[in-house]
Amino acid sequence: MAVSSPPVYNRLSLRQRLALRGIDGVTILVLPAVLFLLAVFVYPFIYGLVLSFTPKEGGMFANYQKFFSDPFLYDTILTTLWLAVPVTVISIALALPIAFRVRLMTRQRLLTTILVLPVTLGTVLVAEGLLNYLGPQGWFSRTLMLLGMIDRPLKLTNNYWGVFSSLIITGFPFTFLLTLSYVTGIDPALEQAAATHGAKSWQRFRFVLLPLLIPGLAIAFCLSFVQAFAVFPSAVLLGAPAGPTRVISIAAYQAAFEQYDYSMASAIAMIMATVQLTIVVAILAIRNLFYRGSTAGGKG
Amino acid sequence: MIRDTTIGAKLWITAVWVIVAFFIINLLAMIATVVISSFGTRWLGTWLPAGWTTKWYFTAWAEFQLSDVLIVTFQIVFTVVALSGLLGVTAAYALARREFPGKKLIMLLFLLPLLVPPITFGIPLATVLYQAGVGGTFWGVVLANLVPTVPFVILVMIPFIEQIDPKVEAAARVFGAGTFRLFLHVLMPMLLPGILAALLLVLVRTVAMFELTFLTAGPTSQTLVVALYYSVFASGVRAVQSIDAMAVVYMVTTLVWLLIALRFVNPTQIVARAKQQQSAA
Amino acid sequence: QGKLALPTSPVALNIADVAGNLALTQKAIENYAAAKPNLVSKITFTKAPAPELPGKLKAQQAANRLDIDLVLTGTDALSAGLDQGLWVKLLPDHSASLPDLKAIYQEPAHRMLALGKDHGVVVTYYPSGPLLEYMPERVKKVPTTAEELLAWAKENPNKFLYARPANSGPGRTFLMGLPYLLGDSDPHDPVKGWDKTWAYLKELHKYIEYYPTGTGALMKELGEGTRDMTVSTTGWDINPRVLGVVPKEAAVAPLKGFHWVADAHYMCVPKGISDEKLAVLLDLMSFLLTPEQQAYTYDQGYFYPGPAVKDVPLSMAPKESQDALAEFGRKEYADWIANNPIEVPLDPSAMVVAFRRWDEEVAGKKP
Amino acid sequence: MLLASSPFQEIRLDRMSRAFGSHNALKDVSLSIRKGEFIALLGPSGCGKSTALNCIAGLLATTGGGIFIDDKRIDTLKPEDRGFGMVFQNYALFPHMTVRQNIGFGLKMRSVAKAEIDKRVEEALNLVRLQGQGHKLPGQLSGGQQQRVAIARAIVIEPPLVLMDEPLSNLDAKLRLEMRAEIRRIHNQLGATTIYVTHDQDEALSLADRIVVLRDGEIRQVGVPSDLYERPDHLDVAEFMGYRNRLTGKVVSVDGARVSVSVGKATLSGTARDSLKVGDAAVVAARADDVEAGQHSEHTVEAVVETIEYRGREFVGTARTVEGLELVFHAPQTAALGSSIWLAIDPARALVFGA
Amino acid sequence: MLLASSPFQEIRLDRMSRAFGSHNALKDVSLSIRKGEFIALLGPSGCGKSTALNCIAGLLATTGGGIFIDDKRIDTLKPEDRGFGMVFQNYALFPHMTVRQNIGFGLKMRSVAKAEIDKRVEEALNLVRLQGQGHKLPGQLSGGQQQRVAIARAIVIEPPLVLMDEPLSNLDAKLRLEMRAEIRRIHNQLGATTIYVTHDQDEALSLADRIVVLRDGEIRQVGVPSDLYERPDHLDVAEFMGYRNRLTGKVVSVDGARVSVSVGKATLSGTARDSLKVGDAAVVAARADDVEAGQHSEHTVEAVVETIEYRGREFVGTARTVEGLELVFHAPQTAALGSSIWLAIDPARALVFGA
Ligand SMILES: Nc1ncnc2c1ncn2[C@@H]1O[C@H](COP(=O)(O)OP(=O)(O)OP(=O)(O)O)[C@@H](O)[C@H]1O
Ligand SMILES: Nc1ncnc2c1ncn2[C@@H]1O[C@H](COP(=O)(O)OP(=O)(O)OP(=O)(O)O)[C@@H](O)[C@H]1O
Ligand SMILES: NCCCCNCCCN
Ligand SMILES: [Mg+2]
Ligand SMILES: [Mg+2]
Repeated sequence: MAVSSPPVYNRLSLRQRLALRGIDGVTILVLPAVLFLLAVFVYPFIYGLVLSFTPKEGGMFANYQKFFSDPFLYDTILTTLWLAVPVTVISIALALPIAFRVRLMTRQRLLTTILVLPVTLGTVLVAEGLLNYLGPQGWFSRTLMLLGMIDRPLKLTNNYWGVFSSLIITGFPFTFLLTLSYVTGIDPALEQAAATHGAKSWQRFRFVLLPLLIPGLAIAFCLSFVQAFAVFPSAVLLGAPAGPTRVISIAAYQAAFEQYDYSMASAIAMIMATVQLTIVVAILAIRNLFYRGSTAGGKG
Repeated sequence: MIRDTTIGAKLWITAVWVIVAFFIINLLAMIATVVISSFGTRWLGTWLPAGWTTKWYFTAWAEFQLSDVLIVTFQIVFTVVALSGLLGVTAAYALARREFPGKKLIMLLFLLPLLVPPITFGIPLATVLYQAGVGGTFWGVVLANLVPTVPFVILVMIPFIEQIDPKVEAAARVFGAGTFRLFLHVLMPMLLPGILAALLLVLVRTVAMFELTFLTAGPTSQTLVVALYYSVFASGVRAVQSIDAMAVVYMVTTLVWLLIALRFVNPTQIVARAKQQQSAA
Repeated sequence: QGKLALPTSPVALNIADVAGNLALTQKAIENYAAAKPNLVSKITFTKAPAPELPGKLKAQQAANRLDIDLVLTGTDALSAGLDQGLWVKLLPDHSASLPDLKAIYQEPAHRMLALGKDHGVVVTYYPSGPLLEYMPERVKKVPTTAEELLAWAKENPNKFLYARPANSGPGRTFLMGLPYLLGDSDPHDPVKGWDKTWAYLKELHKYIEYYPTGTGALMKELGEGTRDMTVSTTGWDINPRVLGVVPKEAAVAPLKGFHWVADAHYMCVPKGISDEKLAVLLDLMSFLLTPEQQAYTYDQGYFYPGPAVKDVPLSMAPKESQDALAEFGRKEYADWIANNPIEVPLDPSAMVVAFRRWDEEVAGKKP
Repeated sequence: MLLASSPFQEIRLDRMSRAFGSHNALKDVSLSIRKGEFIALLGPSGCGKSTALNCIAGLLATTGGGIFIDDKRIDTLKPEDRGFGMVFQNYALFPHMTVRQNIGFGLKMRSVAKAEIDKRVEEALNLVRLQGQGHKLPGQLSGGQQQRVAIARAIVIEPPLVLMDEPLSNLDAKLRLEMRAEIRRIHNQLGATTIYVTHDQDEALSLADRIVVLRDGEIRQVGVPSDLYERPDHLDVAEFMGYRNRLTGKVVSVDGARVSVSVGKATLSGTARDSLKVGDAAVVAARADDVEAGQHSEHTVEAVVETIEYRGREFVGTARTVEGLELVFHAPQTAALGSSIWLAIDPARALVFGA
Repeated sequence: MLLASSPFQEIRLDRMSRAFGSHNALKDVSLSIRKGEFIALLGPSGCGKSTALNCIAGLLATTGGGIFIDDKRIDTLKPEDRGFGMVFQNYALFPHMTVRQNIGFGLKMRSVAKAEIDKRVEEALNLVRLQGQGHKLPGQLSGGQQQRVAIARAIVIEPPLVLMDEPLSNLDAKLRLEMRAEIRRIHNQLGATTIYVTHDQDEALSLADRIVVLRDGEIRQVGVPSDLYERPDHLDVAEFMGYRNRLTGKVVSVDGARVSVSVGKATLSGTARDSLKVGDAAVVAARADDVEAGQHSEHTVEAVVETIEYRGREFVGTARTVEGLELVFHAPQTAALGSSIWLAIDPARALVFGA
């Protein structure tokens, strides 16, 4: 019966057509943040980008050429990844099971507070504390020696492990807080359904909880990676910044604030951003392969 | 929720708790060394300092006019947290709920400030802010700090919002809640754990944001981190104890907020809590 | 050019310290404010790490909105500012508003003034180092020459430590003092004239565990007993012992035939300042260079001795200074200062090159 | 502005359509609903009932057609501006609010005074028999209790149009009857207009002024309950309305609306719903109620009992004819499985459609 | 070890209890279920049906009593080790898996080979009439479609015990009947044991071997369907089983099980379900089906018609007696609202309880 009558509404209103493309009152909410960044960030960013292509001497790409031809500079990328990736992976790997335990606790607040505590410490306190605590005269080695487990102090500061520990201490609470909140956002009915259908705890985790957590974990991974990748003060204070923990920020910092070569510093910063962007985009792409959406299991 | 009781599961649980305990013990010991040191006269290769004093706090307090600095720090941090929450959560909502052309580009725009170190854009950003007349003022510092925090909130919040069943939102709309009241009465309470987590981290990051704050702060808008970094990095002699005292002041500044926040909001979500009571009761 | 006119109503000043100089001069500056209420209404002090300051000034100057009026700095930010043209040229343009510097400065301080390239005025000066600092109960045979130092380090691996020169006064002084000790061809040319120095440092590097990025961390290790010996300066010898970071018993020793490599703090004025304020600042500088005010710079030995101008005996210093120096000071210093040559440090651009070479060729090498 | 305050005369769906990708969940649905009407939407699972309600509520954008209230086009209006009430199929309760807060939500959004809210919420709680449960969170309620909260939340705002998506599906028979009566009473009392999705024919028949039968996103028939029950227009509507028995045969005689069809060895008659002539293939459709075991005759069909179920005062069985057709029948007593019986179809109630 | 592999003879609930805070959702529920039995759990909304299923499935800890399979205590076992299948009242589908993956989940957990999984999932899809929907995510399905996925997911693993919580509540009548038949067929075919929660009496009566009626967390009656339908033990069970009419009066005569009660001016008789003697207060309970409009006599009650509803082949009305009691009755024709009628109650079907 509808076939014969001519369609009157085949032209939808502009508003409806926009809505079908996903643009409506809700979409507009993104505007304030976009406008803010356009106003305050984009110009400085482009300035920095252009600056990186206008080196103190040499052609447009001189800074980049210099960076990639000098192992003293390009090695920093690997050094940094060698810190940031393990730290991020370990933080997530620790945060997940702990979040799963904490979620079951009835009095979770105290534990959560303690676990999250390190975010308040600041890099300086952590650096000072670790230098002191893990240092050759610190309580850690002293205790182990007292217990007779070692006979001379462990070397845990001013090397890779010092920076590593401080990144874990400051990075873990961050990942934990996010993970805990993402974990508890999943409808417990789904886990129950999985269990009833025979899934063991590992299988429930693997097939039901993890896939639902991936979007959140991906973001937590990216943010904590980005944070670890930009490590600076603790690499300086706790590491051996001339060698094993000469991270890329140090190179950028030295270019900017010791050699006052802002152009080179911008180039290094751009390289940093590119490396991170590559990893972040890869992670977010993986995230998009997974289900994203409500983690409610049904009605009610 | 389901609890496991097999041997393997018990081992696993024990392992998790052992790790947690190891982490906490070392963490608390580490904090304790700093606190103890900040109250010590001298502490040279022994279990405890030779004597006790509070002078490091008094000298730091006077040297850096900490009462002013702390007030400014609180004001700035509070403003940044509030504004990034406002801008970030709304934008995250749009990004979580809608697919629209250009979304990828916008996501890139939100990613960049987190990826690009402030060295690159800090100086031109400060220039822009000074040109606009806000450089060196309270608002200059706030605006500069918002550059990385707004994107941060957006990224953290997107998965939280995606977790919420859109039907619940639909119900709120049908019953007359416009976007604003939808946020106020439905989304906010459900997102509270996420918002708490995001804002807490924003707070911490803002308190810690040295470069952007330093570059845009005037004589009266310096925050604590500038003083702290000065005491650590400035040339000249400085006693470790006095750095430790500054570090403790810094910690307390953020710790207060953490405690307040966790006092009022549980980072676990309401849905889970209601259902958890069910199995725990 | 004549004297600038002083303002008719008092101005507010913001002084940024990036060198820790206020510890030496803040009292004097406050004295000025108290003495000249007709010129200054208020002085605020800002403390900042040195490296970032030029960036901040650049941003302000690019936007034409300056809110820092005077910078107290070491040679690092001084030269960065010179490089980037941040400072107002003071000499001889405003000589009329300042005392006769050549006449009042101690001779080495006047040489240090040259590093300011007419854009900075020395406010405090000290001969610095290099000196060896060690724990007497653990170092029985104290090296007296550079070679003995190397030998000692070899015998006691990881017990000798010095900090990264770019971040450490003592480290830098050691680096710049070595060419004199080793008899290098041109102590002012780290590229061509330091062959012995570089070879020496590379050899020494084998026995050094790592390089702290700051003298504070270094002194802590010495104090705790993790290390036995390091390089130091007069200020770094006295002040940490006053503060309790290093035990009072720590001892210092000179190496035979060493030259002091001096250090100084400067007063610089960023471009973009109003003439009125500049006039007040010049007046303030003059005030700070009077012997009465210079006497404050003895402090607690932080920049020992401290005064840049002549004829400021310790007895003029405040009582606390005198007490601290009586307990922790060293009689030998007067003698050593009198009997060893005092050199100015490297030119800033040469210094950057030296740092970079050190980073890459000494510290960057895998042991 | 909420429409709640502006009463209307008519709601009109004009070729309303909705596609999900290539799948048309609603196709050109046109319907006029008068103020005060109680409309039941009926149709098989997945036919587009919820989609239709969601479009009317403004929760799903239509991809074609328009929705009008009187002459005002409303499909461009945001849901919160339409001022309707809705019971969601999945309840969609606010998990962080107590039962009381859930129910009071719409009133709060309408800025009703606190005291008034409390009063009306309390009334609504009584209405849905949830006295004393007001302080609980939805997660602490049983399925049926949650559903009742959803009902209370929708009607407490006394909306001019109420949309209900299977609101009673999780309630027991007794409560369902009571709630059904309450819903109708409130509908009458408020003079509201109601669109009610149900899968329960009984509910549709007893509650609705008109029933709309959907299938594959299209309206198949609209009519008063007795029309649909007794005079379905299409075989599929008939099937859906409970004409579970379908016997295919050839028309042997046509006498006005009365048609006889030969099915196997039997000749069955019924009322024609399509225009048929002798020789046409036709389907005789009959409800289980209208098929009873009887004596062998030319109007009865022989079949073998396959299942027999207790249904309270009677039995319902299935039996298979020699042609392999399954018939559902009612019987006052049980019958032995595997026994042969003769089934008679009440010609007054059987319908005949073209095949 | 999954119990699925070990068939059992009996499941026994021994004083199973569950409290939520101070609220006892289940109180001392004791029941023996034989292998192969089909048990229906019936009871008003909120009476504890879902709680009971959840306890049996191991999703809720019991707070008292035990659950045994043969003589093995299983209430300490984890849900995944019980090897049951379950259809959740709220479906609890995995939102990130397609329909096919959802259904195949249990098989995958049992490490069934991929090809076998595919085959059985395909069969299950056909069974629940979701051919061609296998690739969709639950969020893209209608309510009824989701419910069918939940059913398929539970039965595809062919568990020894299947728990179903109102599995058909969101399906239309036609599909419900079909699915009901399938569920029973599968039950028989697998020789499985089934515990089936429903609010639909018809379903319970036709499917179950035994029906368990719960109320406020307690078992009120257990019996075969006809017991419950015809011989409820308690007035509340009777009410729940559809005895909607309750007339209070005094016993005037007792003749074996046959009791007469004077109600207002009428004398009604029925079968006694409690031991009664002349003069006792008593309640006559009758289904709406058994109350019909008739002639004035001493066995009929006068009442004024208040509502009348179309119900397909007949009408259902309510009428109020002079004493103010409401009666529900069936009538072949409609009746004028407000008119007086005489209602007769079939004595063979009326029950009499002590008041
Ligand atoms: N987590 C909880 N906290 C408190 N009370 C609860 C909780 N869960 C259920 N209840 C209560 O326990 C009782 C039994 O609930 P249950 O879900 O078993 O009911 P049901 O018989 O399945 O009802 P329905 O037919 O409505 O689904 C209800 O009164 C309910 O409110
Ligand atoms: N988001 C979606 N994406 C794709 N298809 C969808 C989506 N939502 C619904 N559908 C499809 O549209 C059709 C109509 O769905 P709708 O929910 O309206 O059915 P319904 O009539 O309410 O069924 P039920 O009685 O089972 O609830 C179904 O076939 C469903 O699979
Ligand atoms: N010299 C002060 C140290 C400032 C620390 N900046 C952190 C840089 C991170 N890229
Ligand atoms: Mg639906
Ligand atoms: Mg239930």
